Amino acid sequence: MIIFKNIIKEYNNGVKALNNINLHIGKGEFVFVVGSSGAGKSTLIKLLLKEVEPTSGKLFFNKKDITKVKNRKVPIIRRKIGVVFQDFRLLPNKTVYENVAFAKEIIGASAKEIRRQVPIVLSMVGLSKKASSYPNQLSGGEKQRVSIARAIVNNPTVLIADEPTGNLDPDTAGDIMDLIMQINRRGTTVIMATHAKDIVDSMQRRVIALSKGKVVRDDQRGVYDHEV
Amino acid sequence: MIIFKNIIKEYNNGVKALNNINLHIGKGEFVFVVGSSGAGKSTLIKLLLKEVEPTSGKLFFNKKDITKVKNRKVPIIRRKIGVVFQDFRLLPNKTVYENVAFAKEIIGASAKEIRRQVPIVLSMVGLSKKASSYPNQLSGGEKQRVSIARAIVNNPTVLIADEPTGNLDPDTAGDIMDLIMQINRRGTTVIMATHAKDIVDSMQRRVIALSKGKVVRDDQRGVYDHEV
Amino acid sequence: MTMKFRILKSMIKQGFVGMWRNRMMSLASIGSVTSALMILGMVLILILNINNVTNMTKEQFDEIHIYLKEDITDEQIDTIENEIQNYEGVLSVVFQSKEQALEIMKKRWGEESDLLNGLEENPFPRSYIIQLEDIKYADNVVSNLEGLSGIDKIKYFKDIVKRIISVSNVIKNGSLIVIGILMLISIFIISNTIKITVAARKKEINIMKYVGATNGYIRGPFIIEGILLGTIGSALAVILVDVAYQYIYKILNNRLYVFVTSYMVPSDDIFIDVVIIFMTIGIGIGILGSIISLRRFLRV
Amino acid sequence: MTMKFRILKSMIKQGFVGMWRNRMMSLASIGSVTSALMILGMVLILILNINNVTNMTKEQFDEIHIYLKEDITDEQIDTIENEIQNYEGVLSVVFQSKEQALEIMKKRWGEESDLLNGLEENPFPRSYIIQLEDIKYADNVVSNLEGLSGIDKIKYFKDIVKRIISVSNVIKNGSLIVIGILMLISIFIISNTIKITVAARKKEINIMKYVGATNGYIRGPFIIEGILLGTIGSALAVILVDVAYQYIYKILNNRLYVFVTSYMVPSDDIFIDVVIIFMTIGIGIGILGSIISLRRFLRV
Ligand SMILES: Nc1ncnc2c1ncn2[C@@H]1O[C@H](COP(=O)(O)OP(=O)(O)OP(=O)(O)O)[C@@H](O)[C@H]1O
Ligand SMILES: Nc1ncnc2c1ncn2[C@@H]1O[C@H](COP(=O)(O)OP(=O)(O)OP(=O)(O)O)[C@@H](O)[C@H]1O
Ligand SMILES: [Mg+2]
Ligand SMILES: [Mg+2]
Repeated sequence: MIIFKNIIKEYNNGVKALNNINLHIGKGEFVFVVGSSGAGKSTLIKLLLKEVEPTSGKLFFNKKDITKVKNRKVPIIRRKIGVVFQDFRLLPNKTVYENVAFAKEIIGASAKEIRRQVPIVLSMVGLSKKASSYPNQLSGGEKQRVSIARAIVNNPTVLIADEPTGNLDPDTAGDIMDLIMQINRRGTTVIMATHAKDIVDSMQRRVIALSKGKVVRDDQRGVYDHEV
Repeated sequence: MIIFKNIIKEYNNGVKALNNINLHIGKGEFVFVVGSSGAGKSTLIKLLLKEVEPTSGKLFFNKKDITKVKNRKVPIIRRKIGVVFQDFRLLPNKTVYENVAFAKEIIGASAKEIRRQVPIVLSMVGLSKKASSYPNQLSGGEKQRVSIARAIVNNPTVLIADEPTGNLDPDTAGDIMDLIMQINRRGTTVIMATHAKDIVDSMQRRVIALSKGKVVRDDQRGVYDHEV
Repeated sequence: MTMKFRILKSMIKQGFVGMWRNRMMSLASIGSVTSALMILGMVLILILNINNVTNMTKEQFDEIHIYLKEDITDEQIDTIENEIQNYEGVLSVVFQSKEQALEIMKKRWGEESDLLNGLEENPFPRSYIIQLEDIKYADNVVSNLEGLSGIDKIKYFKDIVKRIISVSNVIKNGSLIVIGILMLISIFIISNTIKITVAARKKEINIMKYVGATNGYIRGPFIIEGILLGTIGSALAVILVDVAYQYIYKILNNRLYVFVTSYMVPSDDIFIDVVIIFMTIGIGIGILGSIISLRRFLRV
Repeated sequence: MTMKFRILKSMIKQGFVGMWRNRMMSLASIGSVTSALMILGMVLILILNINNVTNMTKEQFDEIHIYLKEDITDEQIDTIENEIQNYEGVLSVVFQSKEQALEIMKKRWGEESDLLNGLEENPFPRSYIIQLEDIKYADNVVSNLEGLSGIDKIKYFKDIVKRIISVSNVIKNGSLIVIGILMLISIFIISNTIKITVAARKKEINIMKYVGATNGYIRGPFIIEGILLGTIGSALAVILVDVAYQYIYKILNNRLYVFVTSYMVPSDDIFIDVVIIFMTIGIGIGILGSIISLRRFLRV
């Protein structure tokens, strides 16, 4: 479903964030992306979202080379992907409810659908009480959970989560992981960049380890420990 | 050195983030503040910084009730405290170097001092190579480390860290914890809000557990596990 | 409810909400729109009035006086009159007899008119006073008159006429240029304000794009905000300018500067024009400004 | 190097750097400052010129003509002359004999002057022409003259003078009001721009406060930015306005509208005033605007 082919990403300032990445991620897979700070995890994810363009190489999404997709078509790709951003990216002038509803509005969901589904996902991430708060009235973990709610509200075919538990206590993190697992079981491909050693170790899923922009490990039932 | 006395904080929207907090933190102590998402950890820290005002109660810093300090004097308090913010708070229009240098400039350090010390702290957090990058050119973990560098560059009497390892891989997190320990050994009081169970458990320091705005546990040699 | 309509509805709502939630910036933008248009309005009115004054002045000089020869017959006089009446731009032709001319002269001299009583005989010739539709026909009519026989002298305010035509051309061209420049400046100020307002919300726009919103979807609420800001700003400007003008008009009238106000264009004549110009600029720039300013932020 | 000086130095550096790093907003701000001041400049020049025209027109009517009685003696004439010369506001007193008067009349009548040859004797009285320093002295001088014996009639452009005084008062007051309003609007536009620019950097300001910067320290670079934006903006406006004015002046002169340019104030006379006014507004508002706009964001 997602294929990285000789992907190289060098930023304008000369930083080579990704160096010849080759990956194949199948439909319905659950993939952890691990690696030290600055290894290139977020860059990998940003490529899928077309937030950054690869310097060279090809990137297939549903058999289509998305490096060649026209600007106008980019939103169509993004709507198929639910993303939990490392820096949350909530709209500051919208409430929690509106932030989640916004993701549904842009795909043209009816007011009825929105009114039904948004409260459901908010309760799934434990934020029913915060529906009418603005992002600057939330704690770090709450913001992160709004970002998760927004990512899953449209039942995306791919769920990308960049450090979705970085600001959560182990209990809440566990709940969120259960939620993501559940979504994965329904057939959604999940790509999750994380530093949570215990989560990765306990889940026994595919682990892709990056180091200095290169894939250094790709285990089907891996653990976090990257000093192999 | 820091005393919370019957501190209550209710936000404008009616959320009671802190409910009658009583704490005494001595000079040179190392304190973990733990608790689930939304428990009030960041609010506790924001009170010390005078980012928010308590609804009632008294808060002493160096024997002085800082709830009564005049606006004009607030910067003086803030300069004594080094803070690692949960949301980093880097100046977007300044490079990594300038962000750290800024903290020294405002206390009127000489150009010579700045040129000597900033590179030292940048290398301590492993960011020497990123000195001339802007915040939007950094990975999540790198931003977090810039925030740490800025917090320690002035050798503050108190170091407050809100989730300083949330975006860091275990190795880098370990390095940062060593750094904080070292600073603590030099006499700096450290207050650290965190979800990193393994770090808290391994360090065996004082642990203050918050739940729904109340102190539910305060152990001198505690562990993370808050379901006691 | 079709999807398109649903999206439109949500855009309009978002536009209003956006304006309200960024109300400080909205106020500042409205203020700038109003200010820029007020200046434009003031100058517009000033120029319209100057134009009016020159037009009214011109009217006072749009006559040609021809003196007939002493030995001319009554038939010849009739022929001349008929001939003149056919010239382009001639409004009326009035005959003045020798006696009428003397009377007029006596009146004009006023207290010194007794000097005229010392004259042996009436020295003033018969004449025609030709009233023109517009001063611009003067030269043509005069050259035609020169071809007629029986005419002794042609008198008209040649110099003054030429000067007035020149001045009014200068004023006309000058005002067009000034208004043009002012419109450009107004547009510039307004679109600058929008540019800054949009730039301030760059992050918001980026986030929307990353979540999968199309350019059109993001633009929508901003355009609606632009329309709202433009409408409010220009409506305020219209009202302020109109109130101020009427106020000045009234004050001058009350202080008996009627000779000033008689030269002023009444506010009702101006009002509709000003409304149209202002609304076009205000709303047009609101829309265009939003679209253009958004462009660079939508490329993500 | 003392600490104060060091901080000042770093502020100035930051001001420049800040302007450069926010260059899009800086450009927009400079544009707004320039635009607002250009409008002010255009109107200022327009008003100065209108004023000039009325002043020059007034000069053409600031004389009083007194006609002496026929039976007056030469001594009496001298007394009158000396008397008049002492009145306040009298610039010169010129005697006109009977013959001179006749000559002037003949000239004035031009082609019809042969009518005057028919006169039995010279009917024109001796007279004095009094030149005034300013039209405003007219009423006083006239009422003094009325107390003198030997004077037959006093003639001056009473109506015209009154009108001109009224019109020029209206223009004077009007221009003060218009310029006042325009200054307010310019100030409003400029400070709006600064307000929006500052609001866009609210987060930055907050962060600085949280890191322990004093209000003064944060304000510094913004004020310097304000000064820079104001200086550049107003300098541009001065240059543009001056170039445009000289250009218009030249064009009119070339097209032989000399009678227009002869009424225009030369650009050099205006230049210094415009520079002072613009720089004051531009820089003053740059500073004040920054300080005021920052206030609400510094309260954290
Ligand atoms: N916009 C950018 N311009 C220049 N360099 C960048 C940019 N974004 C990221 N980088 C650099 O690319 C490298 C990889 O960044 P990336 O964000 O992918 O790391 P990461 O693996 O997500 O790290 P973390 O765990 O800290 O989030 C880093 O060295 C970073 O400094
Ligand atoms: N500015 C605010 N206005 C209103 N409510 C707020 C505001 N800031 C925080 N809150 C609420 O106060 C409670 C405590 O927030 P706080 O940020 O202290 O939590 P926290 O313990 O730091 O959580 P986390 O681990 O998720 O960062 C939360 O319920 C939050 O929604
Ligand atoms: Mg990352
Ligand atoms: Mg927190």
